[in-house]
Amino acid sequence: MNMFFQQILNGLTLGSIYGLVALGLTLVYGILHTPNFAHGALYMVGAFASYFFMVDLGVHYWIAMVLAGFVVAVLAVLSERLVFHQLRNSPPIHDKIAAIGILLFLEAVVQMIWGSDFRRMPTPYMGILNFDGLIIPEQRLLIILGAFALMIMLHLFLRKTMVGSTIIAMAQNREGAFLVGIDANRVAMLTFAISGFLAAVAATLYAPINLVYPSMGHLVIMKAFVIIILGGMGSVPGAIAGGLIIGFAESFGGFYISTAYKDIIAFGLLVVILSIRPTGLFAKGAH
Amino acid sequence: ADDKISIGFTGPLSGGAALYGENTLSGLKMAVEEINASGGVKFGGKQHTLDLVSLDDRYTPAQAATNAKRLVQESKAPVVFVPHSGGVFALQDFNEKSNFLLMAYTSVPSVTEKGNKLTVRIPPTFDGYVEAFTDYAQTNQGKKLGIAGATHEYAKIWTDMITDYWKKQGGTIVVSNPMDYNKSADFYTGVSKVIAADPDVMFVGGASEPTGLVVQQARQLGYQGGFIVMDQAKIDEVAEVAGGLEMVEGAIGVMPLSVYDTKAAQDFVKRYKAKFNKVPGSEAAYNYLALNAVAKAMELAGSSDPTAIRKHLGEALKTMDDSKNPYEVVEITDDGGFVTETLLAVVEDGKIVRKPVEPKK
Amino acid sequence: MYQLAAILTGRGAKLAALLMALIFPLLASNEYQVYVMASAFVWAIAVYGLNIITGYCGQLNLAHGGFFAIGAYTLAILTADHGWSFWPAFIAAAFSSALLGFLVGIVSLRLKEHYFAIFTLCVGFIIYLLLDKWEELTHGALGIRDIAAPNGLGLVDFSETRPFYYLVLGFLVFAIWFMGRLSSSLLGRTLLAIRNGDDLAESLGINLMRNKVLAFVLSTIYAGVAGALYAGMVRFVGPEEANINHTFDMITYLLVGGIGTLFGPLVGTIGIVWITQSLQFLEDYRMIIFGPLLVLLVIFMPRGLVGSFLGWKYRKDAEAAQAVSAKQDAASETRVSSTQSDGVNEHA
Amino acid sequence: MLQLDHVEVCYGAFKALKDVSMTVGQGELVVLLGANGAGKTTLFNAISGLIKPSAGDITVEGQSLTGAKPSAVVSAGVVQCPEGRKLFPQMSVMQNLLLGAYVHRRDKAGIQQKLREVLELFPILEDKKDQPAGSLSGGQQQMVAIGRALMGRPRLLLLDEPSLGLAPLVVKQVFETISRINRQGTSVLLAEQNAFAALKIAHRAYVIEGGRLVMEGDQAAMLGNEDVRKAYIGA
Amino acid sequence: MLRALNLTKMFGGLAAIKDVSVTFETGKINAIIGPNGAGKSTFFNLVAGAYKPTSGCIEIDGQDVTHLRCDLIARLGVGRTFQTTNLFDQSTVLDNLIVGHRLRTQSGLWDVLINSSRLQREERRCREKAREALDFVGLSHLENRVIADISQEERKRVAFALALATEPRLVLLDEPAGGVNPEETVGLAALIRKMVDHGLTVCLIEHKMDMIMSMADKIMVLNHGEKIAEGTPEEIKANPIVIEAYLGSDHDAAA
Ligand SMILES: Nc1ncnc2c1ncn2[C@@H]1O[C@H](COP(=O)(O)OP(=O)(O)OP(=O)(O)O)[C@@H](O)[C@H]1O
Ligand SMILES: Nc1ncnc2c1ncn2[C@@H]1O[C@H](COP(=O)(O)OP(=O)(O)OP(=O)(O)O)[C@@H](O)[C@H]1O
Ligand SMILES: [Mg+2]
Ligand SMILES: [Mg+2]
Repeated sequence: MNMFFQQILNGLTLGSIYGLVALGLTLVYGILHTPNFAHGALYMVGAFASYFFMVDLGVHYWIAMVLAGFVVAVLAVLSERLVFHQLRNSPPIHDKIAAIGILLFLEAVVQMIWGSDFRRMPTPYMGILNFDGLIIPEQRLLIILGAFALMIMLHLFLRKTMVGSTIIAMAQNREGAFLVGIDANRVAMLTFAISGFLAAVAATLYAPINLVYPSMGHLVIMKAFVIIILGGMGSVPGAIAGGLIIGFAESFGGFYISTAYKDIIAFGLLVVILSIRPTGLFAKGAH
Repeated sequence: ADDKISIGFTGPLSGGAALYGENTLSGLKMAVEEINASGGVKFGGKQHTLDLVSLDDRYTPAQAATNAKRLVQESKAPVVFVPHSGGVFALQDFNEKSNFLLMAYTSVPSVTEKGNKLTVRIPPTFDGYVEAFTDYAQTNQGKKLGIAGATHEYAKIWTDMITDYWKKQGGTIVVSNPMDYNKSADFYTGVSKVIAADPDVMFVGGASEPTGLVVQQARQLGYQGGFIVMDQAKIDEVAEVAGGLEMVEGAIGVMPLSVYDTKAAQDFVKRYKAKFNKVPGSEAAYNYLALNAVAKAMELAGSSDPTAIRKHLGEALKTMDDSKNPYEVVEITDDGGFVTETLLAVVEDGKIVRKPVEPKK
Repeated sequence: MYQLAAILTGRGAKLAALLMALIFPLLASNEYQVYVMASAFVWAIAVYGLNIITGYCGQLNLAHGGFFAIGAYTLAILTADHGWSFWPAFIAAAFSSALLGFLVGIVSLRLKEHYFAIFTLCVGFIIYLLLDKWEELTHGALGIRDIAAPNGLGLVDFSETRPFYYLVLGFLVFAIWFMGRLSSSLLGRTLLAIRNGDDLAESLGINLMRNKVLAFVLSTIYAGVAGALYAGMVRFVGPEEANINHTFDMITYLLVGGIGTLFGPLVGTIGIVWITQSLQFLEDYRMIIFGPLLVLLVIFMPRGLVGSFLGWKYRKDAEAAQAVSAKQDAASETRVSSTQSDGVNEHA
Repeated sequence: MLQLDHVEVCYGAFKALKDVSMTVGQGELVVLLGANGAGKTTLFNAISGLIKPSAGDITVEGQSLTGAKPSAVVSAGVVQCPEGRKLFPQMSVMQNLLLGAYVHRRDKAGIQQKLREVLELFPILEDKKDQPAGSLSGGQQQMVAIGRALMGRPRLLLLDEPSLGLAPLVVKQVFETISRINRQGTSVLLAEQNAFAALKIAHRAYVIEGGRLVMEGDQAAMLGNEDVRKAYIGA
Repeated sequence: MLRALNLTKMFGGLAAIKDVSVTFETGKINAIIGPNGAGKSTFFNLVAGAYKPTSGCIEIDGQDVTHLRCDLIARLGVGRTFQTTNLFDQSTVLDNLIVGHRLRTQSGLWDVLINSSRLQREERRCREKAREALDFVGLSHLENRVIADISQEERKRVAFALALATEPRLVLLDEPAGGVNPEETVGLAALIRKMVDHGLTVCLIEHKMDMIMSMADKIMVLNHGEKIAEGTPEEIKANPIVIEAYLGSDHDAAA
């Protein structure tokens, strides 16, 4: 019985992390119009950055998180300026390849600096809450609360503020955005910064219950792709819902069906859903 | 110049398995530097320095094969070290024809079972551990085993062997739920599934760090029993990740090099730490001793011919300097496997304790 | 320079290239170089397949490496576990990847653009997971060894590197020849029309699904054949063959060479394979160089080596034409030169 | 208001605009006539800052805007309603209109006021205000585009073929609207193929051919000109 | 030739076409006019099979085509152009056109492999057909120009030629004169006339009233998805409902 709630908790944890990563991806998709394959590397760099701040500089967890967020945001903006901005008129496949180039580069740099060891990130929240047999480590609770708070804030930002809707406008028509006086470059940079920041925060939230290593972004980013497809590319609520769907599919599938096949369950789910609904679960009618 | 002998290495130096590849390589590097510092390999009246040539194969067999051809043909390496079974299998396809000694760092038994004359298996096969761990756990902890090991090739063979032997000794497997230790985002689901079956002993193990996470999460979820830790993970490292030795109370595993009481091992650990600033794992130690044995065998054979090296390896292991042999390997089987004494360690009262192993027939 | 370009695109150049390929093993200083070249050829065959579906038909297929692995595994399982000899298993390998390609194609090709790309990304990953987990069939992470080498019918021994090189060369030449045929045929034009736009193509009475599936299946056959040759060359396969990195590699080869061109896949593959080999000495630093290199290439030479070359030649052609008819309106001439040629022009 | 001096624009090696000098006076409605590909859109995009001129100067009310960013141009009161509309297809009609007022985003009351005016002008948009702009028909989208431009409270409005694909009734309305906007004090530069209707509301006109201004004149002169009639009005 | 019966198309809650029944006769110019958003393009999409009707049926020469796929309808002889023309920008005019006749050919993969005589024959025929169509629209001299280099009006003509290369019996033209100046519009009108003289049935959407009124044999007027009038140009011009909904009281705006 408690095992059931345990899986719900677990699904929520995974779903929140996936959702955060997918959110950044979905936002940048709006600007680039292509999935940013380098996003997983930003996530990974985020984890290493907070590790560096916490372990090497002895900074507090929350401050490390924010600092890492800024570092990765800057990195994301750089990648936009130096690479994606240059490629804005190329066919989409070129962006993808360039993103792969960035990914290879970042991984290699991190490996050169920190080596490829598994690292363990500390957290001040080591406690474990026990609600009548339902076990909730504090860090996991923090992940869920933190992720949802961020998601709601982002949603409000995009819907309710003018700056937010410029991001959406840019996504839909670049020149149109120029012509109403939106500084498109600034919006693009802002979007990349947000996406990088989210990736770093997700990584910092998650790293203490996992390990930090150069290839840690691979599977997470694959899942994030699945999520933005499920949720409809460019859709913020879709990314959150998609994150939870995959999180729950994994925890329940892993528990009640097979842990070894849990990844197949996630990816298989996508294949099945797309076979039935070719534009994802939450796609809007218009095109 | 003919007084230089190339030693080849192909292994993962980038990508997900890079850490493993680098650990392996570090043992070889250390051996080469020490040998060269002491005047190189002496035979035929000359001093030959060793030149370690390492190539990245990203863990792929095909790239390993390409690398090996390059090492043998361009660098004229008589010996090639490979730390993964896929690469070993790919190389066994042509190593006899191309005439190089394949130093395989993998305990997959089939590496030496096919009668390849130029293959040496560096680590011992692990059947000794399987038996010793099982016997100890069944006597001291209970008969219900829950499997929560990793899924890579090595772990898979381990899982199969322990499953068989555990049942043969009268135990039951209450749940078998292997997990991908290298890629998994989270072990909570898998671990809770194993705990739900209420085992007395849990079989865990992949690389030390993820193993530590698995152990930690099992304890968080209220698991009280013991662990059988597959030999790839080192109990000391596992404990560090899991949050202290008390978390791994009751864990059964191989003796970590760091608590080895022999002088050779202690010395090795000290030298390694000084050089690489971290504690060596068995990958480093085994490859270190293997390369030293190869160097010794060259001296004994008076040549760097692969067949000759292979022929003198047994003698080399017996006669080589103890300080170069942290694991006290003293024998090589006819089909090319190193033999070591099985050592067993258990965590008792927050300490790693060595336990005697009754030799079996 | 321009004359040189004319020579390079002429029929003579192709014969010369073939001749070079034929005598390469004699020039190579050792077997390793021949081996690398042979493996480059194997990859090139797979990249040609990718060129059909992605370059000509415009659908970015990220499961290509998966189909490659299917070909390799089919051959491996049939020869190593079921005792088939190489050639029947080879045909079965092409067939099984085609069959799977067909099944995946009829589902995935209903999706558009990025949806298709990510769908196939997932298909590729599922293939990887299945190869890794379905132990009864694939031996899981252990992989399959003792795969048969191509059967030389007692005449040649294809487990030797040089004969194998010629065998692969034969397949490669056929693959390119067929590709050239295809792209200049009505069928090729049909695929290009689809790449240009679904709606228009459909209004011209082109059956989208049928043609896309055909292109997809064709591409998977290329992948399957390449995979089978690979298995026959390395004689060991493991689940990592289906790693997404292989697909990325192939896309890189295609892009570097020139997407949608006839010789791009060949130039790109051979070029990068050799560059990767020669960057080996950099070890971990390799990707630090290679990553930015890739980015620079995509930014500054977006149409790849062959594509850029053809574009340049096309401009020169136009200038030459201009010299002949000097009376033309200046504006329209420079216009011609500013337009971009495409793979299509190569065969037009 | 607007002044162009010897402006030149290149696409690669191709000169799309050659030595263009023109003015639009305060409160004037100027029509730019030209066949397809003559360079009308290019000229507009150069003014709006979407492309950089390779030579020449563009000034608005004495302030140089040569090579300025599009956002700076809009802030200076020069707003374009582009050819091809360039709407935000998945955003609602309302959001599209509101974003038109991006540079005035702090002035909430002004925005509401302007919004009422626009909806009055195109009542059908009121019904469709929550629909995604992309699902509207071609003509309706054109209305959104004009509306969005008006939301930017232009002092100089650039209209690139606003009648393209519109029903006659609507075309008439659009031209009336343009004329009204102009009478209320906004200067307008209008590119049109529908020369007759455009000239009827214009003060002056330029004719552009092959990237060069070839003719200039006031309304009467243009309407009376035989070449203009033949080429742009038909019969 | 073309008959629609109680045709309805819903987009969500919106009826883009509502219960429209109409018959277009062979060899005539049939025009569809109506305010923006009336459902004209939607009607074309239904006829061409790009959309499936919510209810009602469509017949071509007595054959029910309501549920046929787009490409099969094209094969039955329905050619079309789009409101916005998209052609293959980077290849030549002729190359763009060759594929137009593809639907009348059979050769497949196998023919490519063995380079069959059928394939060669068919390729020749496609090329001839493309030249023929190009000649028909009067652009033979542009054969080898790249599409990106030709003018808007020439593109419209190439789009016509592409539709013609499919050997249609019925052509659907969606605003063929949109964005084309008056002089060129006259040329396009003549071309449309020429198509009809060659036995084609033309169905035309246009906002340029003088063109419609001088050319059409029959006009259907749509408003809010409904057919509000149908008849000859004279009847339509005089129809008060049409004037109210579409033309405006004095429609001199278009001269
Ligand atoms: N991005 C571009 N690259 C190259 N040439 C271009 C580009 N945009 C426009 N041109 C060319 O510049 C010339 C002027 O084009 P422009 O779009 O300004 O004409 P226009 O008068 O607006 O025509 P229309 O009436 O069709 O809108 C044309 O010959 C066109 O082909
Ligand atoms: N795919 C679609 N999804 C939702 N609504 C649509 C879709 N296509 C068209 N509509 C709606 O159907 C109605 C009819 O559109 P249609 O494009 O047929 O108009 P039209 O008569 O061609 O107009 P125009 O002359 O402006 O091109 C419009 O209100 C439009 O918003
Ligand atoms: Mg224009
Ligand atoms: Mg329409």
